[in-house]
Amino acid sequence: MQNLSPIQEAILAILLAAGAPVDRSRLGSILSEFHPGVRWEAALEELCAYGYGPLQVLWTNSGCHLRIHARHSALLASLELQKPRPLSRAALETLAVIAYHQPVTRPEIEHWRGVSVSSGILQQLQDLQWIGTAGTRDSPGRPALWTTTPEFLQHFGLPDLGALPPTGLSSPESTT
Amino acid sequence: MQNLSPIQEAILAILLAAGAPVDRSRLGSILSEFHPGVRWEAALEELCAYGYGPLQVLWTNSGCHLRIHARHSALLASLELQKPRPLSRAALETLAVIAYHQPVTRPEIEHWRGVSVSSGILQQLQDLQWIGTAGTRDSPGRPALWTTTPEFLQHFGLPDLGALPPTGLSSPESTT
Amino acid sequence: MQPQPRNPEEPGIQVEGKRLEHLPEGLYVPPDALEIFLDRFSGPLDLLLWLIRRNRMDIRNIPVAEVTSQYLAYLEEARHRNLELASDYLLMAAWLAEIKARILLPVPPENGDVDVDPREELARRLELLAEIQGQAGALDALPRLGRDFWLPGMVAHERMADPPPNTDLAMLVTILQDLGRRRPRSAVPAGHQIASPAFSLRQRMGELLALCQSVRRPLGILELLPDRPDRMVLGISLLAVLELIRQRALRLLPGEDGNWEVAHD
Repeated sequence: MQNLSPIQEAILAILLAAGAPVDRSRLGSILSEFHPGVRWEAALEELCAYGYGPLQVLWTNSGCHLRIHARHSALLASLELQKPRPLSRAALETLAVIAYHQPVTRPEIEHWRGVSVSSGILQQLQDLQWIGTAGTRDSPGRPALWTTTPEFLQHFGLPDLGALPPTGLSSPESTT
Repeated sequence: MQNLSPIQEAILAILLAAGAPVDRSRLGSILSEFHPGVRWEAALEELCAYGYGPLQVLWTNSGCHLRIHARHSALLASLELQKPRPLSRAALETLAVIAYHQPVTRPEIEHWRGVSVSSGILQQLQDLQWIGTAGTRDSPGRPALWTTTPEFLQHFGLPDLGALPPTGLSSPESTT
Repeated sequence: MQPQPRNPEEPGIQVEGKRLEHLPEGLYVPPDALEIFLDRFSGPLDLLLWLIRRNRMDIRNIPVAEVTSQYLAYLEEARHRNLELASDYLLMAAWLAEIKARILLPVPPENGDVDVDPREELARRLELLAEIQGQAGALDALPRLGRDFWLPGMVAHERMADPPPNTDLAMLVTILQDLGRRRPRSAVPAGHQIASPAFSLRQRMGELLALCQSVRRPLGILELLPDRPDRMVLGISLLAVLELIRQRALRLLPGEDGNWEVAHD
């Protein structure tokens, strides 16, 4: 996209300054305050469709945000900014149980994996801000319920949980 | 600036991803690796001169970095959801003492309030441009004399200090 | 995802210099690699699942006796090498033994209940793990932020001043009235009065200036104080130093040990 309309420039300014997804209602309220009567949705749609230079505009369920186009990936990899560490098998499995079966308790994760879950793994995933607790299961001991966070979706480039890749395995009915 | 050359897009991608100033040698080494033979300095100069949409490209001592053009400041201020915060009780007391008993020294404010006045409070009121110093008291240590400012009068809609509402405290036996 | 130990069917495998003609079916692990090998399993169920896949067994029709003996062989090997095994591995061994016993000695069906295959629960657990491993693999294949794609960092902008706080004059009046009630006061002091005829500020300033002029080298703060100063002397001395600096009679210099020193020009 070559020419930005004033409202498109405003949208990009907001998304660049926010540095995080901005939800539709917030975006709408700011834009209609500063550009009353302008159809910002159409302007945003156009930005989503064409991007702007190296920027892509995307919607996820936590809001609208920017991404740098994948055509620059090789260039940016050579920048050697902080690279994510590879995940251990145990961490990956634990994350998979939480991501695909949330909300789950720690005993449920252990049941799925057939091995006790070390606190270190849950801590590691929490430190990465990928998982968090959301209430407790109403069962003895009231175990905490683990869920993934918006940061998890962002890190793996997923718009929402529905976009988790299918695994091709038929899921047997869980009887936990 | 409307059209980006590939090298300019690369420069923006790097600056966007870095999220921090990138120094000239690092920028140069990455760009000449991916775009050998292209005169990146000239391309960057053009970006610095014209910006790109809401983005400005700037040089500082620590390197090249991006900034959102000041024309969007008002819009972005509303993004931060700045609600006017109420003044703390301590700040209000300090302001009241200065307004009604000016000029006063800090020890005098402390005397009126019965507690010490933190520098933070005086700084906060100074940042609001509501108070300032006007000379010093000719006593040991030469303490500064605090007064309210014209901005204080303007903010509270007062023509002059004489228009401050009466407190009923001028006579000792008066209680409200 | 699955660990890929060396293929036992591979011809010409040598262990500790001896050529092995017959490899234990589905069991062979290079001895030195056992520790690493066990580390690669996320748990006993994972080891079991690997054994089953390795033997191309049907998860729904597990030859329990065979799997159990292979599983126990691993545990025995690990114990032999004093490897620390998580208790989960021993629990699994006990469970396998129980299933084996129930197959050998089937419980007679009571009241026409359908006899449940004791392997059912094991198969279900293995399927759950297989599902999780598939999902973990799918997650692992996803692009990752900072490795495969990048987000723009937050771009700075010129910040507008904060809006002024919500305060009105009535509030100031109320506050002041509260203060008046809290502390009915006599006259406000004109400033701090330091009543110490023996040790006035002006006198102390003179003494300090004379001292600095006479020694002709920078003096540390402690050197400027008289022996065993009380709080009043300390306070006045510091005031005197500051006043002399303010009047530019003394200069403040950074000392060698990070402390401040003063000197007369």
